[in-house]
Amino acid sequence: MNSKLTETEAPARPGEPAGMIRKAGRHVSQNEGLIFEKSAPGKRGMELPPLDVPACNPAAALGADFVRDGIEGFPEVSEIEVIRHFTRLSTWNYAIDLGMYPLGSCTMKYNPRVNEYVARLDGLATEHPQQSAGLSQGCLRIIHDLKECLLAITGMDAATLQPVAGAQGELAGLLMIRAYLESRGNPRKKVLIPDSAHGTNPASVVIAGYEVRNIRSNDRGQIDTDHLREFATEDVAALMVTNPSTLGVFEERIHEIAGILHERGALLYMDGANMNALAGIARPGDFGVDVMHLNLHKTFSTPHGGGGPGAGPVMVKKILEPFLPVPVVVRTDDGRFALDANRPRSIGRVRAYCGNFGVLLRALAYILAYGPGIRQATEDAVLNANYIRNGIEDAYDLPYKLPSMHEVVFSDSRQKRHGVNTMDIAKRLIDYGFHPYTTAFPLIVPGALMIEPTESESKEECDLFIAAMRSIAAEAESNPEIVKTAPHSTRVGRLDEVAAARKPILRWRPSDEDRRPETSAVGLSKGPRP
Amino acid sequence: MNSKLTETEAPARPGEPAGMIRKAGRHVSQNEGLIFEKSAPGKRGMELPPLDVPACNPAAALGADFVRDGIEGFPEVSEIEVIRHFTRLSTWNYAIDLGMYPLGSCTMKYNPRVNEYVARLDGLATEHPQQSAGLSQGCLRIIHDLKECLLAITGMDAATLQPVAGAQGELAGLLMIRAYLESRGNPRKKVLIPDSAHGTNPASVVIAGYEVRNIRSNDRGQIDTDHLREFATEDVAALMVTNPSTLGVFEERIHEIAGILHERGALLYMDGANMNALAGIARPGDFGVDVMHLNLHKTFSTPHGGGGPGAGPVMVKKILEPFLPVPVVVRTDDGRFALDANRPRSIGRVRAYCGNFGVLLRALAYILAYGPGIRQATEDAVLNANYIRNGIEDAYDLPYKLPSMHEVVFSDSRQKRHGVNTMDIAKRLIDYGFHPYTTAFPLIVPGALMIEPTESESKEECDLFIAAMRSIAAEAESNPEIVKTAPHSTRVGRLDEVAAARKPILRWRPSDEDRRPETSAVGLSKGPRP
Amino acid sequence: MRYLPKSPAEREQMLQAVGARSVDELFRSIPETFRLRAPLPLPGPLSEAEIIQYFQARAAENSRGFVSFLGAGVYSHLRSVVTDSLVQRGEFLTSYTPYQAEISQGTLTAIFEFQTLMCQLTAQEVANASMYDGSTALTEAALMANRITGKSRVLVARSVHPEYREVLRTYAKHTGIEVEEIAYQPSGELDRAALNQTRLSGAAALIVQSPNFFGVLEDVPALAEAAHASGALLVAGIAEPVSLGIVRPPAEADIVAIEGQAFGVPPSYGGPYVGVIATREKFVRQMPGRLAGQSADDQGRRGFVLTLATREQHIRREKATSNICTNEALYALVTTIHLCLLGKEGLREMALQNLSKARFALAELEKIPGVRRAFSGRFFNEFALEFPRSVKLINAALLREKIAGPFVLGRHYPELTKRGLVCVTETMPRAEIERFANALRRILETPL
Amino acid sequence: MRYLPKSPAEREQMLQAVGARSVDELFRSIPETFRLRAPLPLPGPLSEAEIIQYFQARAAENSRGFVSFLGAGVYSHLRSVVTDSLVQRGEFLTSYTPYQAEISQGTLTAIFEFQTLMCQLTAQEVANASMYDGSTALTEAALMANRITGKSRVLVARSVHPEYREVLRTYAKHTGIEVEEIAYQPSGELDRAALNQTRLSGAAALIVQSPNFFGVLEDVPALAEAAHASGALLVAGIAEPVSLGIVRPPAEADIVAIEGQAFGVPPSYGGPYVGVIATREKFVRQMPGRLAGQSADDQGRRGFVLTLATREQHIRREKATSNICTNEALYALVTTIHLCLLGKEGLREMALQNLSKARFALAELEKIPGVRRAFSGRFFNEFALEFPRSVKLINAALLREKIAGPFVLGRHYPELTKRGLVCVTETMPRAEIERFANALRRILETPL
Ligand SMILES: Cc1ncc(COP(=O)(O)O)c(C=O)c1O
Ligand SMILES: Cc1ncc(COP(=O)(O)O)c(C=O)c1O
Repeated sequence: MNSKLTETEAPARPGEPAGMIRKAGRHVSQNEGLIFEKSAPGKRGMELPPLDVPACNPAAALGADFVRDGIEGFPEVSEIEVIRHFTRLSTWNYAIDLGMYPLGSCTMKYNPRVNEYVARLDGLATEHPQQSAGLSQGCLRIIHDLKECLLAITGMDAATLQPVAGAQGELAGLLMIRAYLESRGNPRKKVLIPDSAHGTNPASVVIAGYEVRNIRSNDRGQIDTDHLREFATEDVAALMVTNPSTLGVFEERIHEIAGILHERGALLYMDGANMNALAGIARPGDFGVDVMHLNLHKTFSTPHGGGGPGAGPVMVKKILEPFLPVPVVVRTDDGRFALDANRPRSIGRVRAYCGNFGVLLRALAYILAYGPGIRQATEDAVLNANYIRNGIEDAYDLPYKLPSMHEVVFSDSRQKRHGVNTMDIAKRLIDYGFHPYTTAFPLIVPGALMIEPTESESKEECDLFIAAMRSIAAEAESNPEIVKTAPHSTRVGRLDEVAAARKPILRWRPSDEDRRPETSAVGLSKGPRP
Repeated sequence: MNSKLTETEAPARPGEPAGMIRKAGRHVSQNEGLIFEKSAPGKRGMELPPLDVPACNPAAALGADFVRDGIEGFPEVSEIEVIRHFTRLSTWNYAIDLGMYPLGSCTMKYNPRVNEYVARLDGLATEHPQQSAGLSQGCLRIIHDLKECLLAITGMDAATLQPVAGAQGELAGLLMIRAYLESRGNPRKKVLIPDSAHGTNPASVVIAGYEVRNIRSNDRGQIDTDHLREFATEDVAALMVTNPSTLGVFEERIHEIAGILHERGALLYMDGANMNALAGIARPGDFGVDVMHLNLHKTFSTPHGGGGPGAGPVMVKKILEPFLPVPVVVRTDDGRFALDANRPRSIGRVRAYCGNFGVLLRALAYILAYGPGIRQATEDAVLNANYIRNGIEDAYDLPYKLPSMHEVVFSDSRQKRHGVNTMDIAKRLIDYGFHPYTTAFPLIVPGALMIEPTESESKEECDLFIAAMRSIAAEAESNPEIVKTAPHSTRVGRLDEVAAARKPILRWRPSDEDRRPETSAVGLSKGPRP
Repeated sequence: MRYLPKSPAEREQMLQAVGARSVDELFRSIPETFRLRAPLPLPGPLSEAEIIQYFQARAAENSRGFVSFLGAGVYSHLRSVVTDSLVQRGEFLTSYTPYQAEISQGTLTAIFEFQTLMCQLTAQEVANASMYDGSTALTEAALMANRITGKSRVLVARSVHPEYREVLRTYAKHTGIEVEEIAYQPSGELDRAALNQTRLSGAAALIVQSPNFFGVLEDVPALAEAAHASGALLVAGIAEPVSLGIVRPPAEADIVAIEGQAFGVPPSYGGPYVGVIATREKFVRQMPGRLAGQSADDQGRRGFVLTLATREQHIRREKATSNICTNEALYALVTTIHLCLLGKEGLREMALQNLSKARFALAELEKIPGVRRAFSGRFFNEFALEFPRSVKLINAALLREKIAGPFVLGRHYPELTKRGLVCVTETMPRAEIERFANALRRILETPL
Repeated sequence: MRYLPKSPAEREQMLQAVGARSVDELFRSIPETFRLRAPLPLPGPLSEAEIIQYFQARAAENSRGFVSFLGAGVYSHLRSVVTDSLVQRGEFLTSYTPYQAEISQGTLTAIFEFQTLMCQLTAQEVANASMYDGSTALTEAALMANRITGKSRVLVARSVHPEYREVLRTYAKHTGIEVEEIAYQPSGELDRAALNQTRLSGAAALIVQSPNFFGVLEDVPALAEAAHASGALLVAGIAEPVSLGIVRPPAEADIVAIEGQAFGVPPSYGGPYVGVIATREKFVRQMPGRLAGQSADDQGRRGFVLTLATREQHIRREKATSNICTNEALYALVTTIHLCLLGKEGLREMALQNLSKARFALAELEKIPGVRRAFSGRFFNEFALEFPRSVKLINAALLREKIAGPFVLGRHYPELTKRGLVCVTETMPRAEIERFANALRRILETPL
């Protein structure tokens, strides 16, 4: 491993040749066991104010056989141990706050700190979803104001902010399409999905009770309209298109596509996960979209938090408004806000309460910060993607050549010749101080490198990324081994995912201690000396 | 460098021999230039609400020659760049939140998070020191409540919470001694200080207008009372004793020492920086101390924040009360609080306003959390120190054998034989995942290793420390080179302090860019390709 | 703009580098007709200070100054500032789903701990990395039961959270799942009589909640036995998991669907919360959602990875066990930190305080003429009361006392307009309970 | 106890390891008679929730709900939440003085940036890593001037912050430094007439503040010339450094002593704040406090270290340039982050807003019969007014309007009982200025 280390270490030194690792070095990092391995009877991390009423006897109150005793193996640790445990763990993560996170399709942009601040205000974080509308005017106003902003940005007519993720937005949107078609006599059977679509699209279609029919893209990565004409039969309910597509290219014939569907009584659903390429520039409502969802945790900067939470508002055209999920926030004549749950044609609820209010609130804070200037963010995002494309185009294969919007998708075909694939290149990027791009998606590009810098990256960071990608391309030829065995700079090397899936260990068990590979302090508690 | 690396890398592996590095590994770490190197005209990190009054012309308002133009070289960066810059920088620091920080005499203990929370409350952080007492009852009550707690812990009669650090407390205390002696006719000339004292003691003595006379400790590290009798002449104003001493041992004859001084009309000043060994166990007021200061940023857990802030309250016996700095917080008959600045015999002010209120507040929060249970913290602190002493006593030379209290001081004499000194051992500890102990202090121990774990360390962390110290002792014999060239796991190696002092570079200048050794992104902005 | 790290000059340089004369050129693939000319009609731009002002104004329009006895699925419990200060570390807050394990070990290790804690709490064998919330977790549990048993009818107790049942119906409707409701009995428990074999046989699952929406504990072992007797699974929903600190875990259930909000997550007007599904090892491959598993690198160092991904949409697409992708990871972390702080003793103590305070409150309220307990079943920290007049009227009067009164059961149970749900957790001071009782007495003494 | 990471069993094991039968044995070196038997009479122990309650109760006893026009050395300016979220990272908050450079590069790099920013702001050549605050920085500047010149008399303007002068006297008293005060003239500036050569000659330094305590700018270049002419140094104090965004820096001063609070540090009832001393390169070895300097490791990698430590107490003991050890590092970091966010344009804009708002306020207030400006000199964001009656009385009346009125100059200047200081920063909304003016008018219209 040292020879490789030398490679990754060396670049931190002065006078290095161009294309070596400039952005990252290595630094001492704390080991840490699992919290359960730090537990000892009697330690406490949180104490409660004394009980100010008579204590009751649980067995008497519930009946002996309804009472449980202490939870075996449950942690017993002190406050400082919890602080250290999670602080140490956190240092093993990469994050937007540390550098570029160019995951294609994920729009990892800066998460403004003020949004975290306002989300925690007393009077917002503290509000109970079951309290009366009269006591919730502030919350309802926030939901209403955000809805107005999103309608302006998308050019649609009505919206629900209840779905808590893009996938749930897809489901809600499809159910509205179904309800609409049903109301016109026939729900139809199929939903068309391009082969470049995200996995949640087909998965949502099934829950909405439709069959998935994949339609292929043409050699330019665009929807093949002839092909579409042929597939868009009478039993097709809708086409789910991602625009810009997951190739990062705009569907130039989107309006014609909408026409084809509408002629046949089908609707056009747009997956708006890539709205970061359009906000302030073009409105889906203008180019024929009937239903779409937004990912507030992408375009509108709410933090991903290691996988969630999100919010997936659905925007619709007038014809679909009657079918919105309940409740709907309405403004009464006296200017006050209310929740309308009495909507007979609604598809029903997709989630309890009003959705991820805390996420909606952050998205509104983000939009208010930009106002109409949100266009500038979009321009910078597209500029960054094109700058990176231009910077590495001669080093990587670009299967689809149409103009890039907010992201660009390369293929590893040139590196494959040296036995280096997209995953290897991605892992090697870690040594260069970057989070990898999205690998192996979209499926229509074999060995895809899907790169989305977002507007949050400076020219400096883009230049470093370009240099890193070029250097790795060079390594793939001169020293493929170092790429194939990357990363070399992390506290653990590539982990065996196959073994993990073959014999899944999905939880800690006391016995695990003994067979823990990495020594942790527990091994020591016996004391340092024999 | 690789052979060393192998040493430091290896231990992260399974099946390692005892005494190898268990606690730390290495992980990728972001490089980062200076903020000035990221500046570009027109970037903004903070925006202001629009001006809601007519804008005035500065030249007209101030006169042209009183106006300055833009500050040359001042940074222009965006919010996300600031977040990343300081987040990256922070990852280069070690901290209590990451692990044991056994700096002797510094009492690096856990800094409770709730203290940070309450210090920021609207109504506390927002209060203006010039507002009337009527509008400051909450703040005054906090100062008063803390004073009462500190008097209970120290067994003294009166106190000032104005000094903002231990050193300032020392000065205030010495000035009160002087004022008291002056009031009795003769301020006297000298202050006695043991050779084991902290550097601030003599430095403060000089500002108080006294001469320093050092008195030596006996071979047990205690004040030599015969020697003291001989030195405590009529022109001696006071003895400044640190108890427990900086050797971590209690001055067993402290009461006799007080007697000797009092007989001669001199006073006993106690440096209370080591109060973490006594809180809840013994009260200086009981064993003859006339004046003492506390370091709230040590014993009472307020965060050191990379060097400050602190607070150094001074506790005195009745006879010294008239001389307290102004203003003094008093409780009026109606139970309300006021500031009394009209005290003719006061030594005056040592700092504007009421001192570091934000630090005082945190210290009170800390004390309230423990209540009388603070004794348990003291017991654990002393237990940890003795446990570590016991764990490495056979590997390092212990010059003074008296029972240890909260800290223990070894010497590097055994390792010196192999050319390894206390600084080398300290640097090597970094590779083992620890912050070094205090080196080369106290001065009476040549090549001192001054170790203070505090009560915040678990048995697990103490065991890892013991194992690390034992392993380094072994390395000092088997492989002294690896110790002398440590640390090997940090992003920069040992820095040349001599060169830094010979030609001091104390600020960034535009021209520096060119001669910056470590490449940073700026080197890249020219673009990645030739 | 402060969020954008580019100077005008840098934009120019970059445009030149890509060979574009103007930024508009970058959007040339969007048909001219669809390109906006006018700026969007959006409020702003606002400085940070103005954003704070806007939200402080909104906060002042809500329930500040009111004391609330609402539970009904969302519970106010003590939270430590430690949790919030840790989850706000950028390394946790601003990272993505840990697909790249080598630089996501922080998140992955925490998820593994979360899964373990959830198993310990529920006495189940495996738990996932989180679902959206309790309502979708319960719904996905039903779909999961359907996949496991191949049967399409599910029985759900009417005492399950009404909004959870609405979500279940929405999802069930077009997946060919038939939802049948089972009545409750006077005790507030599920009506065992209504649960005859004929209804059970052929059912994929019996779905209950405990404590149920009325705050009443269901007899999980007995219900499991009944369900299993006719080949149905028992799905147990838990909306108030603090109860697990003192109440027997649903070990006999086949699938447990949890709403984790009570473990340190603020009410935040309905979300984000954190759902979880826990179940038996043998059902793991039918589970929705992500799973973290233990593995090792080529040098045997322990590490964690996302595993069994072949269940998920990004691999299986229309054949996936669910369409969930983004989940509630950050709140799973909140829950994990909160439970580590609380620990074994702390969780039990908190549960005991809830048990005690709820009983104290019930005793105080039952002293009021005309007020009596509505259901006789066992309860944890929430109970229903029967009032001499409609709860709506009572609440209107309570508002004047700055009290957000009982949850109006009539909203979802037409037959229960005079019944209201009262929740009392450890955060409710005795004095406020007494103030509530006195206010209620006064209100009921004044004739309509 | 939640802060202590030991179980009872672990304590036992450790006691055994050290061969102690009981914990008391560890304290055997403390004479029996001095060992406490009874527990200390302290309040507590309190849980986290109770601690928060205690401090919230205290917060409610202060000035919440009042609008304040107080400056007088402490200034309310906009702060970004970004600053606070960064300084709360444990790596900054819970680290010690960076003596061990290899694992303190974060702190050291930030200090180096702080020193640079302070030099840029003051147009001086070197700045230190921080002093306690403005009052001690100014005092240490005087002691420093004394060391540099070998002269023992310092002249200090009466228009310097009164509490700063008090601190100066306390420190000067026994270090053999004689402090002489120089009067102010009607303009509020230092009285140049009183500053004749005889007084200046033999003086170590002339000490002024600009803007001074009356909010008036001093003519630093002219004063420097006068001081230098008779071999004295000019020490310039700056208590409102936001002025440096628009006002000419004190380039001609030999030592500049700053109070940095205005750069993002909350008022916090008096501290912690952050002082700084900036000066000429040639005086650096006489400077008090820590200094960070650039260096490199054996591979030429840039790094920073604490340097020139031979000035400091831990090396030089009684011969040190000061007794300062712990400083205000965390607030130097706050200031650094705040200034990086504000940046070149932001700082200038903020200064301009202060300039404009103060002038708007003055105009509004001068419209009130009997109210006139007290000093004619140039001012930044603070000015003194002359009232027809004592400021004390006026403030008493303003309190009823929820306004914390002008600072009572009479407190420190017996001759100025009818004068009050008004400060208006960018944080003061126009509406509040107008409310203040109207309230004041009403008050003065009602006869005593
Ligand atoms: C193109 C696209 N569609 C849909 C989704 C699903 O959104 P979510 O993860 O919020 O369910 C994503 C994000 O993962 C996506 O990138
Ligand atoms: C024993 C001792 N005395 C005095 C001091 C000085 O305290 P401060 O640094 O707060 O001025 C210290 C701390 O550095 C110390 O350890």
